[in-house]
Formats: sequence, structure tokens, C-alpha cells
Amino acid sequence: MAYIIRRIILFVVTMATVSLITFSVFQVMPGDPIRIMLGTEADETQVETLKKQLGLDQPLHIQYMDWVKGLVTGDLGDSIRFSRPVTELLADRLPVTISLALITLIIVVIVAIPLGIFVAKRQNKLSDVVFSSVTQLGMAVPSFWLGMLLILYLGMNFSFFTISGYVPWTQSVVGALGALLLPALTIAIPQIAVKFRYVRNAILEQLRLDYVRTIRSKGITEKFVMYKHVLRNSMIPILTVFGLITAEVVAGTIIVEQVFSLPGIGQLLITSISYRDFPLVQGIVMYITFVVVFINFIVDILYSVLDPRIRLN
Amino acid sequence: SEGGNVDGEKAQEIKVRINDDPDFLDPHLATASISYQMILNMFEGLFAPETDGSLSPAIAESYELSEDGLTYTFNIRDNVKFHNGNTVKVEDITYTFDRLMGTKNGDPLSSNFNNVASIEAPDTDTFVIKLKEPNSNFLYSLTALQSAIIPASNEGKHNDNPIGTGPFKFVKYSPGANLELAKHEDYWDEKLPYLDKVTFVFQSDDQSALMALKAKEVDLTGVPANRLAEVENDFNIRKQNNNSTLVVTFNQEREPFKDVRVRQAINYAINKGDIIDAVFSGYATPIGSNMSPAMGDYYKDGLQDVYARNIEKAKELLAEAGYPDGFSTKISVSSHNDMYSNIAQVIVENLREIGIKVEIEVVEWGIWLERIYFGRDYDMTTIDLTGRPSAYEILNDYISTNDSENFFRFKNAEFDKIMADVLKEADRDKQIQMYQRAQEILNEDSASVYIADYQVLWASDKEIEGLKSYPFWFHDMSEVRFTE
Amino acid sequence: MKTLMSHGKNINLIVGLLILSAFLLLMLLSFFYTPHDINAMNVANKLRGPSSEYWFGTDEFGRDIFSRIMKGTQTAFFVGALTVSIGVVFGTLIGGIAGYVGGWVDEVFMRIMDSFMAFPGIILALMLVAVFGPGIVNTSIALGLMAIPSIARIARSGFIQHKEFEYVMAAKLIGVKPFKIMFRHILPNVSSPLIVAASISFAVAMLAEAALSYLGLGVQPPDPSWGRMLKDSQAYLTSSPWYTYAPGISITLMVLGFYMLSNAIRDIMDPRSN
Amino acid sequence: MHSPQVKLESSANLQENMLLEVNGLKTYFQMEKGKVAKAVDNVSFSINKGETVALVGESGSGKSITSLSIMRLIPKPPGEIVEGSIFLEGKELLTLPEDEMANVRGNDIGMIFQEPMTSLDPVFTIGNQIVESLMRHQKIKKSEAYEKAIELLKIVGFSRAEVIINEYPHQLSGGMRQRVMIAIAMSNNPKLLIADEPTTALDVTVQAQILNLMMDMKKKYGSSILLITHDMGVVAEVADRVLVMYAGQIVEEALVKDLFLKTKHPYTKALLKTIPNIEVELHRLDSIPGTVPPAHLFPKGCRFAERCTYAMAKCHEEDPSLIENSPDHKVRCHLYEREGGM
Amino acid sequence: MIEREKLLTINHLKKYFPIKGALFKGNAGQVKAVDDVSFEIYKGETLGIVGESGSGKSTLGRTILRLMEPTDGEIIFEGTNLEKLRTRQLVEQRKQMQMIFQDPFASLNPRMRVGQIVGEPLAVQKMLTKAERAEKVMDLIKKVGLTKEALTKFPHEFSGGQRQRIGIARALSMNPKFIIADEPVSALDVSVQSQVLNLMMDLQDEFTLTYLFISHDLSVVKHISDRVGVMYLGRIVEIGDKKDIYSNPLHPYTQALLSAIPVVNFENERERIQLKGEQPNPSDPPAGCAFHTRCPLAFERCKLERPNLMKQSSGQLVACHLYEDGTHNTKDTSEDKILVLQH
Ligand SMILES: Nc1ncnc2c1ncn2[C@@H]1O[C@H](COP(=O)(O)OP(=O)(O)OP(=O)(O)O)[C@@H](O)[C@H]1O
Ligand SMILES: Nc1ncnc2c1ncn2[C@@H]1O[C@H](COP(=O)(O)OP(=O)(O)OP(=O)(O)O)[C@@H](O)[C@H]1O
Ligand SMILES: [Mg+2]
Ligand SMILES: [Mg+2]
Repeated sequence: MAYIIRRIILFVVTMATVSLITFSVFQVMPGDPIRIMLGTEADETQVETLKKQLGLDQPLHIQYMDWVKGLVTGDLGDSIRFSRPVTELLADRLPVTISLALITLIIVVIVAIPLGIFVAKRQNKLSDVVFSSVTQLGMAVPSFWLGMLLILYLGMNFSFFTISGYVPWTQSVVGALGALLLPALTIAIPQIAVKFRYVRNAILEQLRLDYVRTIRSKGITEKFVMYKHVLRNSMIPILTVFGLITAEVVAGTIIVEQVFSLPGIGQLLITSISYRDFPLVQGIVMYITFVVVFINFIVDILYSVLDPRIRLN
Repeated sequence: SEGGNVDGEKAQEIKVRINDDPDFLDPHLATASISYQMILNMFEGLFAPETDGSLSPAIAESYELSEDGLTYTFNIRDNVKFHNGNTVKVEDITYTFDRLMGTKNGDPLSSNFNNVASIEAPDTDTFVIKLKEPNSNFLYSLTALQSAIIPASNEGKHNDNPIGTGPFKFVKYSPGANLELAKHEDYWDEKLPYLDKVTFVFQSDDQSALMALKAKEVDLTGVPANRLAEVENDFNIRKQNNNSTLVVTFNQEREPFKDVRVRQAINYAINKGDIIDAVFSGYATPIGSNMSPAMGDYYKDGLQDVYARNIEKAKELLAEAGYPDGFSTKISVSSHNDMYSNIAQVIVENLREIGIKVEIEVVEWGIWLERIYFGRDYDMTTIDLTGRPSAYEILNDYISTNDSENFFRFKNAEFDKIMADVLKEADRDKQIQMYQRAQEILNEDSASVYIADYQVLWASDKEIEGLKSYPFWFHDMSEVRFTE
Repeated sequence: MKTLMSHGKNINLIVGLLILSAFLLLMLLSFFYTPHDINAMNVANKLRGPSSEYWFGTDEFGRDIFSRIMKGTQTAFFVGALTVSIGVVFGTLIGGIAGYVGGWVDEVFMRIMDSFMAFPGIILALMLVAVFGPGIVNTSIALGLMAIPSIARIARSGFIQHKEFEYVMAAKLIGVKPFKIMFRHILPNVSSPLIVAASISFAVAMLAEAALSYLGLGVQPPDPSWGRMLKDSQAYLTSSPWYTYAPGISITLMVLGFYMLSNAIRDIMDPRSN
Repeated sequence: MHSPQVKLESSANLQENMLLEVNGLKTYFQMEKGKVAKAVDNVSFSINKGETVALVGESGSGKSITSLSIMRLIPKPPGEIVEGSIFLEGKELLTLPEDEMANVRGNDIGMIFQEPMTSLDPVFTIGNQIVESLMRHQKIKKSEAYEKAIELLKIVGFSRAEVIINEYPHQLSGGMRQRVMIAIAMSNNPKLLIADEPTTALDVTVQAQILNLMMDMKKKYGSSILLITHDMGVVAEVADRVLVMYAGQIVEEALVKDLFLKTKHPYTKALLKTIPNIEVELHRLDSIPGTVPPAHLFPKGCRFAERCTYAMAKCHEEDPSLIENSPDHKVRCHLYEREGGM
Repeated sequence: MIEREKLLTINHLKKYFPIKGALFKGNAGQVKAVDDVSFEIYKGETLGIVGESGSGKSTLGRTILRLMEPTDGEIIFEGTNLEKLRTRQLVEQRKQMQMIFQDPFASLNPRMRVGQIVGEPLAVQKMLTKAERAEKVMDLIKKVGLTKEALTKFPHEFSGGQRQRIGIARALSMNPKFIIADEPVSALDVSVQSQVLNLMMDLQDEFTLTYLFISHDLSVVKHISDRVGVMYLGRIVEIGDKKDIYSNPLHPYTQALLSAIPVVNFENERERIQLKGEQPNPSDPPAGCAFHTRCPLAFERCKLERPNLMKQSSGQLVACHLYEDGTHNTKDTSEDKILVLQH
């Protein structure tokens, strides 16, 4: 219990720090959102009117307090550029990004874990060497380039894939898959490369421990040693890594949405940064970090479920 | 577009790719040219811009100008309906101008009407505007670009649920994704429009857009020149002079750009052809002043060849100006479009040949606006000046000392005088003469290095007809339709 | 060197070093010589495929891609080295102090680091680049700042572990000053994971630079950057696909080299594996 | 107390009474650059039914590897049993298929390890780990297995067995864990219990508890014990017979009293003298110079020669063989090659 | 030994650790690693401290040297009150007091050469010139039985026993009067243990050193010590001359400890006192006498009242209610004793 309370406090502290960092970064960022929005044709009168309307003439600490108050109540303010609530804009884009992230996660999990186990069982054999080389190559390819290559070689040749834009699930499930599969693969491939290695290492790490020898000395067969004991114990370190995946997949979507022109949060974020649409960017960043921190929080809680040493401390 | 409708006929629904979201849907607030590209389909002014740069009557059926050139009396067309079904009344027109000028409540939304002395609605069909000074260009501010007529009853909702009188009405806006419009059944021109639905799809990346076109995910898009070959056979290609002015310019308040000889030297050194080839794959029209051939009669031909590349001459001029060994300077460009840094790279190479060492500084668009454009804190820059329907605006904005947008800090008394006089000149031929002289001055004085008006290459479904090109950014959908 | 040699069998080490030294040589050479002037434009010659004159073809300005790839090694190593230096120096300092001093100092430092790590890397990079502005040095600074938290964590855990070791106690006992204990005694002993982290950071920095350049916010012209070239090549992906291969493969190889090196270092330093 | 001398007289009896026989066991480890660590090098010994045999020697002498070889739990690679035979009641273990060997482990042979802190799976309950062992080798239902587990825990001295069974290893102290390990090892009444330094990591008072418990269990189930230790006190108190290992070889084998009172091998002699003893007051302790050579650098000849005060020229040249000096006292030393060597 | 000169006096020394991982300070309690310990050490003697793991032996040693700040109590070294010293003075004082550590792997900086390690104290304290330093280091290395080749090698090139010698050389480099040896031989193989013990005894004679020798091995402590203190859960339960403690242990814990040691003795079977249960959790020690939960002789009072160290007629000090009046309590307790016969 104390463990969970401590995690919750950490969670809140982290989010508070994140909000302060986010807000401060935007204060020191040069560039005026109104001028950017109005461009070269901006009319001085229009600029002044807008500025007043958006409350950008308030002192900083008041702006921050207002913003935090809004955050807590779920009101992220209005976008400058789209003059509409940030939450609404997020809600529009979320289905794309969430679908992409989930598909990616599923691909990574169903490939990386079995592959990791497979390779761990064949430690030092040829396949281990081969996989390790392929892994490193997978990690080394810039994801957007991988995306470009996938478009070039798969997207252009198979009509199943939609190479730009998004098809809502409600419109066509096949269409949605066609639109999301290549981008998901683009993010997943380097992730699989990294993650299966983690799985392999976590398992090998466990196999080295004394308790495995005890289990073997009881006459337990290798299958049980691996799937009942070792895997269960490896899940603890593996979980940490798969917790981190969220952050990486989200980061991945940002770039990949750009490559595949998917109207997700990442794309919105990038344009909003260049438009200096503070409320929107801050909202997106807070939202994303919230998800990341929250998932890690859940992972921490899951630890305590998996690991009695934490649960019963 | 998706499939056909029940009777096998092509559905009259089009998807048009647009680079970016509109800044505002409220036509009075919008300033970005990209917004007008879409929203002009929903709005009309008293007049409508034509493809050749002239004006045609729209909500105003006809008008009269008083002798002194100060009083305009407009006769309002009968039975023009807003999208909400209400008929346009003269009160709506008064409301529109009050809103723009900030005369009734709130701040002015536009400075275009500072010259207006008064507005009046003497009867239900007549609307009168009185000016403080004559202005031959005034009618140009009466199109939907500057004064779209909007209903008084929609006050407070103009941005969320815009209502106008145009051939298409607002359905839904999904920020970052698309803007959906539908046919305005009660449009005053009964033949129009043909299309039932128009969807503007936002997609910033040209490469993806091209692929979307190939995949039939959009019906109309601009394509990058270097990939024209890929679509030439399967799609209709229209090359539209953008009526924009791509310039490489300098801060003329700073040394050494104060000196016209330095500016001319740079003009002689820069190879427009290379820029056009490398950056636009050849699809651009070289220009010699702010004006593009897209402006028809107003355009002064020949200026584009005045500064044909001549390194010797450039060096001579530099030497005369006191820089025989050149100098070092910096070109600051925006990162929002790769075109600028690409041009800058050519500039660096070109100017190196006459001993000018140029450092490239790439800044974000926001910073460019703040520091270079509004702050005028720069040596050299390159930018594409958006085209406008009015010759006056094209020449006056950005250039004339009486315009606040003159970020070149160009000064020329004769030029300023012409631009002042032209407003008082009612005769079109004389106006043309004056405008052409103004172009010559810009060229002689090397107000900047005029590179080109690059072409937009529109690729569209072969079944589409009725697309029109304007000397500014406007996807006019009113006469567009799918044929068999 | 002796330990390095005794791992002669290590594929990672051999291939990693081979790749990196090839690039290093290419970089050194590029200071004196490139087959063509890297900026010389010849628009008439643009987008030519690979030939004996232009090994990797020419770009849209008719510049020699091979020469620009060569010059790009300078940018790559510069960005990598600056990023890693910033990350390692500040990361070690922060992590070291937090770990060694402990208590509330540790708590505060680590909460801040946690918060930075909560941001997906690319977001932080985008925000920092927006603050500093694009360009080679600014990009490296932004990426360097991003590298700090993970390095700080590694340093911290090393320092926490080692400060309990008896050799540290022995040093305290003979009157060695805390700062010297931290950096003369402990640091060399916790340096192996830091070296591994540094070489991974190098790889990560190159990938991040490429990503930023792809978004148009990274290294800017006229600095030749592989990431930028990759971005430029996208416009010609279908018409001149070979344009994309040169920078794409260069980045991949270089990153691969650093990953392999880091794995090799890890293997050498950690006797348990293998 | 049994008396081995009597039984050794008839070889038929010997066969009948012999539980484990290890012959010429060689377990080598492949190291980098083709170096080979001869961790166990030609080791032969036997254990009789009901007997407690102690295996002593310094760190690195090959004690654990010998025991793991019997269990066939040598990590391969890098280790491998390269030669020898191991008979358990006449059944050759080294040639058994893996699944049959698994039936032997935990059933015929139970094992306890040195590190009680890490030898149990941290994420399963104590009960789960005992039950797992029971159900692996006995055809019983889960509920029955749990009852048996509670009983076992009571036997190893837990009064709160019902509670302990649901606890996790980290909730128990080292001594308690070692008792759980004993419960697991004994769960299927093994014929042989191998205990690899079961008390080294424990405090003296707890150590005494554990040794007592092992001896009790042995009495109760009639198992044999192979006890690995380096504590001569423990050896004297619990063993019937002692094997002394040095550098991968057995250098002396004797009944426990003989080893202490009629010590033969110079190494054993030296070892006994270096140990401080609370029963004897000494001003200075003897010590053996130098250290045990690492397993890949065993010297030529007698492996102890470098540290031996009695070493002769021959010792550096020729590897001595294990000489059966008297029926149950064997020694590997050139001094004893002819009768009455020392 | 009459009128021995006191070198070090410890008065009511306490060291409490807050429990880690607790959410709020204060509510989770503390580990009383050293709890009200007092004793003296006389010049030239060896005081052995024995006790089970976790009884606070190492903490005691480290607190005396102020490597850890004591929670309370006095440490008086040759008349100077150590716990009041400021850093500068402490460094000065510490030249007199050095330490030898348990783990021969962790106590030497793996990245420093042996010469550097042994010479570092001199360098840090800026004692002697460089040449003199080198000479002294050479001297020391020879004293501890290593050769000068050792100076340029790294610690990992040595065996455990050799490393411990290096640690001893380092400790000796500042000519200390007092050395705390925290389990200096526990990690060593039996055959090497004796080498190090012998070396320590030789050096004690040569340099008139005073040792505080910490170990959990009663045989080793007996071998090297003049006096012995027995610790249990942060407290000293019995302290006195070696011969008294070993031949006539009074505290039930000491008795149990001694009887638990397996010995080579085939003549007479020993009576073994077996303790119940395990050492209690140090963060939650039993009230009263901390040992009462395991004590075969415990009675009601032991649960309530904490006994203090009392001088006994036989010479040693004992903290046990059985000996309150300074004489052996003859109350018959044999009923409660669990006797286990061996063989
Ligand atoms: N995995 C391994 N790889 C290489 N060599 C090994 C391995 N395991 C053991 N050895 C070698 O085998 C020798 C004997 O090891 P073993 O563990 O049997 O010693 P031990 O007598 O049990 O010592 P200790 O008292 O320290 O437990 C060691 O010297 C070591 O060199
Ligand atoms: N730095 C610390 N923080 C918290 N608790 C500590 C710390 N150091 C020691 N302790 C606790 O203090 C108690 C005494 O520890 P100490 O190391 O002094 O025992 P010890 O007698 O030396 O044991 P060992 O024989 O295992 O070395 C233990 O319960 C330990 O958990
Ligand atoms: Mg062992
Ligand atoms: Mg200790």
C-alpha cells in the first residue's frame, strides 16, 4: 500500500514538473503565434484585436495558473490557430494515433516476446548471431526512411495499402488496416529489434540465477523451467521495457504520421509547434506525457502484482 | 472520389487537396491566402474577381460613380439568398461594412476602409459608400476577399458556422483533416453549381498528396514539378501562373544594399534560370518586377531579361560601389518551405563568383515573420510574395514607402508619386501606363532580385471540367463538374 | 588494448570498428579532398544516376552526392560528438552528484530527470529546437540536453552502488575530499556503462538528427547532412530512387557501427555475457 | 553407527550396499582461446547407503562441479562431462536420456545449495515450490500435495507451517529458507542428499540448527548424504567418511577419525594446522604458502607440489596416483608410493 | 595487565538508521544498529568483537571512525572527543586511526595501481617528499610480504590474501596507532586466513598497534584477541578477557554461540545449546532483553526490562538479568535447556 501511495505521489510530482517545464519552454520560445497565423498579410488592427481576445496580454504566472487550473478540470483551453477547444481537436485526432499505437504495440508484443524466447533458448548458436545482427540493423535504420522504403516497395505495389491519409474504422475496417499497417510496421520494426533482445537478455539473465538450478534439481523439465519460472521472473524486467515502449511508440507515431500523412496527434503537434499555437501544443504535450507517465505508473503497479518482494514489502 | 451513385452516374462530389488548414472561416478575420482558396466558395462580395484580373458584378448588380470619384452607389441584386435561406437585405450589407470598419461595435477588423467617409442605405435596393479621397482601386476591396457579405443574424457565429451567399455552403470543418461544403440549392445563378459536395482535404506534404492522387484518394491537387512526369498521362495537368512574386531581396536601409549598384551587381550575378531549373524543374516564369504575366495588360514585358546573367558587369558594378573584392553577408530564410533554403544555396554559389560571401541562416517561419518581415532585422532574404487580384496592391504592397509592409525598405520618390497618382486616375489605359512605368522603376532600381512567378501544376481527374485559374489562390468550384 | 585484442573473435567489435574507421577515414579525407566541389552546382547535370564520374549520382542542383556524403561525415561526427559530450559531461555531473550526495539533492535531481524522460524524446527535441532555432550547433545542443537524463540515471546508479564500496570508505578515511572521491576514485570505476551509454547516445543522436532534419528542423543548408539529404531525396523517391540510398545507407551504417561498438564494449566490460 | 570395515570385506556386500559410484569423472570447462579448465579431473569415489560423506577442499577445488556433475546440471556450454561414469544403485546416470535423468533429480537425489538467499524462486510461494517437487515425482492430487508440504514444513521445524506455506521466500530469513530447501530436497525421500556448503552463508547458531536437521532427516529417511564443506569442524562432527579435494582431484580419502588422527597427505596436514581452533591455544597458526592454482593452469606433476614442504623433484614431474594405502584410506602422494613412505 | 593505558573510550554510542522506502519519516521507525554501546580499548591490545550477522559490528566500527555520524554518544581517542571535531581536525585525528576492510575485492580501487593505493594516504596528507614517499611505500609493501613488482600492478592481478595485505599496507602508511579490522579474513580461504592473521599479529608487535578486531568467527577472534566483546542486536551483551569469555561464558547467548561451533574433537561429546528461532528483525527488536525471544533461560523480567552491563566476580561484564547482583545466579534452569547430543 505504501508502495502504491508513493507511486501516486511520484506520479503527481512528475506531472507537475512536466507542466512547469512545458509551460516554461513555450515562454522562452521565440515567435508570435498571431503573427504566424496571420502571415505577411497581417493587419496590425487584426493582430491587436486577436491578442486581447486570447488573453495573451496577461502576466505569465496568471497565464500559468489559469492553465494548470484548466488542466486539472480537463479544460485545456482553446487553440489559437483553430480557435476551438484543444480537447475537441485532440478528440478528433486521437482515434488515428491510438489505433496506430495499438496496432504497433500488438505487432511488437506478438513478435518480440516469442522471438526473444526462441533466441534465448538457442544462446550462442548461429541463429543467435544472425538475429543479433538483424536486430542491430533494425535499430540502425532511421524510421522515416524505413517508412519511405515501405511506401516505395509495398505501398506503391499493393492496392491494399493506403499510403497517405486515414480511413476511419467506422467507414471500413479493411481500409483502416490498409492505412495503418505500413506506418505501424515502420514504428514496430526497430522496436521489435530492440525489444526482442531485451526479452532474450532478461531470460538469459534469469537462467543464470541460482533458483533455476534449484528447480532443475527438483527434476522439473526444461519446458516448465522456462515457461513457468523463468518467464514469470523475466516478466518483471520485460515489463519495464514494455512500459517504456509507450513513450517510444508515441514518439514513433509523431514522425511516421508525417511520412504517411496520417492526421494524428503527432502531425497536429508538429504543425502547432511551428505555428506556436501554445495552448494546443501544451495540451498535446501534457496529454502525451500524461499517457506515458500513466502507463509507467500502471507498470509500476503491475510490478507489485508480479513481484511479491514489492507487493509484500 | 468514391464510386458512382446508384444510376451509375458519376457522383458530383470532389475532393480537393489543400496544403493547410484555413486560419479562419470567418471571411473578415481570415488573412491567409490558403483560407480564401477554400472559403471564397462560400462567400461573395458586392463584386467578384475574374480570372483575368478584372471584376464582375456579384451581389451588386450594377453601380454608379459620382463625378468627383467619391460616391459609389450600388444597386443590390434581388433575391440573393444566404445559406440559411434568408434573403440578403441591405441591412446585412450595412452590417457587413460596420463590422469591418468597427463603426458600430468593437474594433475595426480591416484597415481597407479607412478611406471610407460614410455608408448609407437609402432604400432596400440601394447601398451607398462615400470616400474621403478618390481611389481608382477601391472596387477591388469590395470582393469577398476583403468584404464578404455576411448575415447580421449570424453575429457571433461567423467562424464556427459561417454563412454566406456563395455557391457552396458550410457543412463541417475537421481541423487538420478536412473542410466539407455542400451545394447551395438557392444560389442566385440558377445554373450553378454542378457539384453536390466539395471536400477540401488538408495535406501539407506534396509527396503524399501526389500519392493520394494516384490512389484516387483526392481528385485535384498541386503536384511538385519534379514529379510531373509520373502523373502527366493519367491526369489532366493545368499550369497556372501563380501571380506570385518570388524575390531575393535585401534590406535597403543597410550597407551595402543602400547602393543601387550593389543591388544591380547582385541582380546580374544571380542565375534565374538555374533557380527555375533546380527548384521548380523549369516550371516558372521569369519576371523583372513585382508583376507577373498573369496580370495581363498591366504586365510590362521584357523586364525579365534586363539583368541577364553577366558576371563581368556585376563585378564592375561592385567595384564602382567600392567593393572590388566583394563583401560578406547573410541570407536569412524561413524553414517552412524547402524552396527558400534551396534558392539560398544557389544564391550562395552565384554570389561567390563575384566575391560576395553569403552565409545561410535558416529560421522558423514565426521567427522569420517576427525578425525579418516585421522586425526588418536582416541583410538578405528570399520570399514568395503572394499574388493579389489588383495590380495596385501587387505594386504598392511591400514596396511603396506609404505601405507599412515595405520590408525591403525600398525608397523611390517617383515610384511613390506614381502609386499615389494612380489612385486618382479613372482611365484604365492611363492606369496601365502608370503601372508599367512603376514596374520599370522597380527594375531599374533593383528593388530586389525578381526571380520568377512559379507555376502551380494542378493535376486533376480526367473527368473533371470547369476548373478556372485566377491570378490569386482560389479553387473556384462553382463551374466544376464530372463528365462521363 | 590488450583486453580489446583478446576479444578478437567478437564480430561486433570488428565490424563496428571497421565501419566507424571507414567513416572516420572518409571524414579526415574530406577535409582535404572530395572528388567534386561539394557546393558546385551544375543544374544541367541534375539528378544523374550513379556513374564513374558521380559515384552516387547527382542531386537536384547537379552536385556530386558522393562528395556531399563524404562531407556529411563531418556533420555526423560533429553532431554526434557535441551531443555526446554535452550528455556525458552534464549527465555524469548531475547523476554523480545525485547518487553520491543522496538525500533530497538526489530526490530533486531525479524528479526533474524523470519529468524530462516522460517526454517522448522527439517531442523534447522539437521543443528545444524551437527554442534554440534549427542549425547544426543548436540541434546538437538540443539533442545533448535530451541525452542527459538517461546518462544521469546510469551515472547515478553507478555512484550509489560504488559509494558503499569499501574503497570509497578507505579514501574518506585517509582524507580525500568528496569531489576528488567522486571523480578520481568512483568515476573511473563506473565509466564502463557510461562509455556504453555514450556510444549508444552517438547512434541515437544521429537518428534523432536525421529525424529532425526530416521534419526540416535539424541541420540546415549549406551544411551537408545525411538527414537533410534524405529529406531532399524524398521528393525524387520514385523518379530517382538511388538518391535516397546513399544518405539512407550512410546513416544506417554509421548508426549500426556505433550500436555494434557499444555492444562490443558491453561484452568486453561485462564478463558474464559470453 | 555403521562400521564400513566390516562391509568392505565382501565385494558382494559392497555392491549391495553401494549407493553411488563415481568413476574417473572428468568435467572440463571450455574457456576463451581454447583454454580448458579441468575443474574436475579424474575423480572416483563411492557412497554407501546411509553414509554421510564429506567432500572438503579450498575454494575452486572442484567440489561444486563434482556434485553438479552427479546431477548432470553442468551448464553446457561451457562445461561438459568429458569422461567417466556415475552409477546410482547400478544405474549409469551419464548415459540416461534427459527425461529419465529428470526423473532421477529430486526423486532419487535431492540437492541443497549454498546460497539460501537466492536458491528459491522469488515469485512463487514456499508451498508452491514444495508442491511442484512433490507432484513432479508422485502421483498425488494438489490438495494432497499441499497437506504433505505442510507436514514437511513441520518436519523441518516450522511450527507455523500453515502460514509459511503461503509466504514468499523474501519473507523468510536465511536459516528458514535453508530449511525450506531441505524440505524440498527431502520431499520425495531421496536416496541421496547432496548438500553443497549448506551452512557456509549462515550464522553459527543457525548453522548448528541446519546440520542437526540434516542429520535428523537422514536418520528418519535413511538417506545417504554427500556434504560439501570447507569447515573441518563440521566434517568432524557429522561425516562418516571424508574426501579431500585439491585442484580438481581427490588427494585423500579416509574415515573421519583417520583423517584427523592419521592424516597422510601433506595438503590435508597443512590444512588442518591452519585452522584456528577454540579448543587449542596456539600463538601462531601454520599457513600454507601461495594459493590454489586456477583450473586452467594446473602445474605439471603433483598439483600441490609448489606449496608442499615435502615436495621432491619427482613431485614436479609426475602426477601421483591415488594409492590405496590401507583399505579405506587412500592418498594421492608420491611419499606413499612404497609402504611406509613417511 | 594492571594500570593499562586507555587509548579509546566509547560512551553510550548509538547509531540509528531510518528505514528506507518509508513514505514519511518518523512513522516507520529506525534500525538501531548500534544501541548504547560503551567500552574501552587499551593501548597495544586487541579487542575482538563477535556477533551474528546484522548485530551491528560493522556499524560500530564505522561510527567510531566517524565514517558514519553517530546518533548519540561519545568517542574519546587519547583524550580527544572525536564526535565534536570538525572535518579538518577529524582528518588530522584520523591519521592515528585506520581501517582494514572485509572485502578484499571492494576495498581496493580497481583502477589504481598498488603503489598508488598504498601511497595515496601520504599524498593526500602531503606527508613526505615524493622520493621519501616512494621509499616508504616500498618498505610497507615488503613489510606485508609482497615484492616491489607488486607496486605497478592492479588489484585484480592479486589473490584475495595478497589484496588483504595491500589493504593492510595502506592502513599502515600513516603510522596509525589504532586499526579497526572489520572481518579482515572472513572472505579468505582457510589456508590464506592464517597467513593474514599471522601478519597482523607480527605487525602489531612491530608497530605497537592497537586493534579492534571484528569477526563473526569465534575461533579467529579467540586466536587474535586479548579481550572479547559479544554483540547482539546492536548491544554488547558480554565483554571481558578472552580466557574468561571462552572458558567461562556467562551470558546465555555467548554460551550458545560457543557451543554451536563445530569442533574436531573425538574424545568427549559436547553439550550443545540450541537456540530457538532466528535473530529478530533489527528494526523491531524485542522489548526488554533483546535476546529473550531465543534465550533458553529467559524469565518474565527479561521481557520487560533491559539488562545493563554489570561487572561480574569472574571478571567480565555481562548484561543479563541472571547476573544482576554481580554473582552467578544459581537458579536451576536446566529444565529449560534444550540439550542436543551429538553422535
Ligand atoms: N562456468 C564455469 N566456467 C569456467 N570455469 C568454471 C565454471 N564453473 C566452475 N569453473 C571452474 O571450476 C573450478 C571448480 O569450481 P567449483 O565451483 O567446483 O569449486 P568449489 O570447490 O565448489 O569452490 P567453492 O568452495 O568456492 O564453492 C573453478 O576453479 C573454476 O575455475
Ligand atoms: N547504511 C545503512 N542504512 C540502513 N541500515 C543499515 C545501514 N548499514 C547497516 N544497517 C543495518 O544495521 C544493522 C547492523 O548492520 P551491520 O552491518 O553493522 O552488521 P554486522 O554485524 O556488521 O553484520 P555482518 O556480519 O553481516 O557484516 C543491520 O540490520 C543493517 O541492516
Ligand atoms: Mg562450491
Ligand atoms: Mg559487517
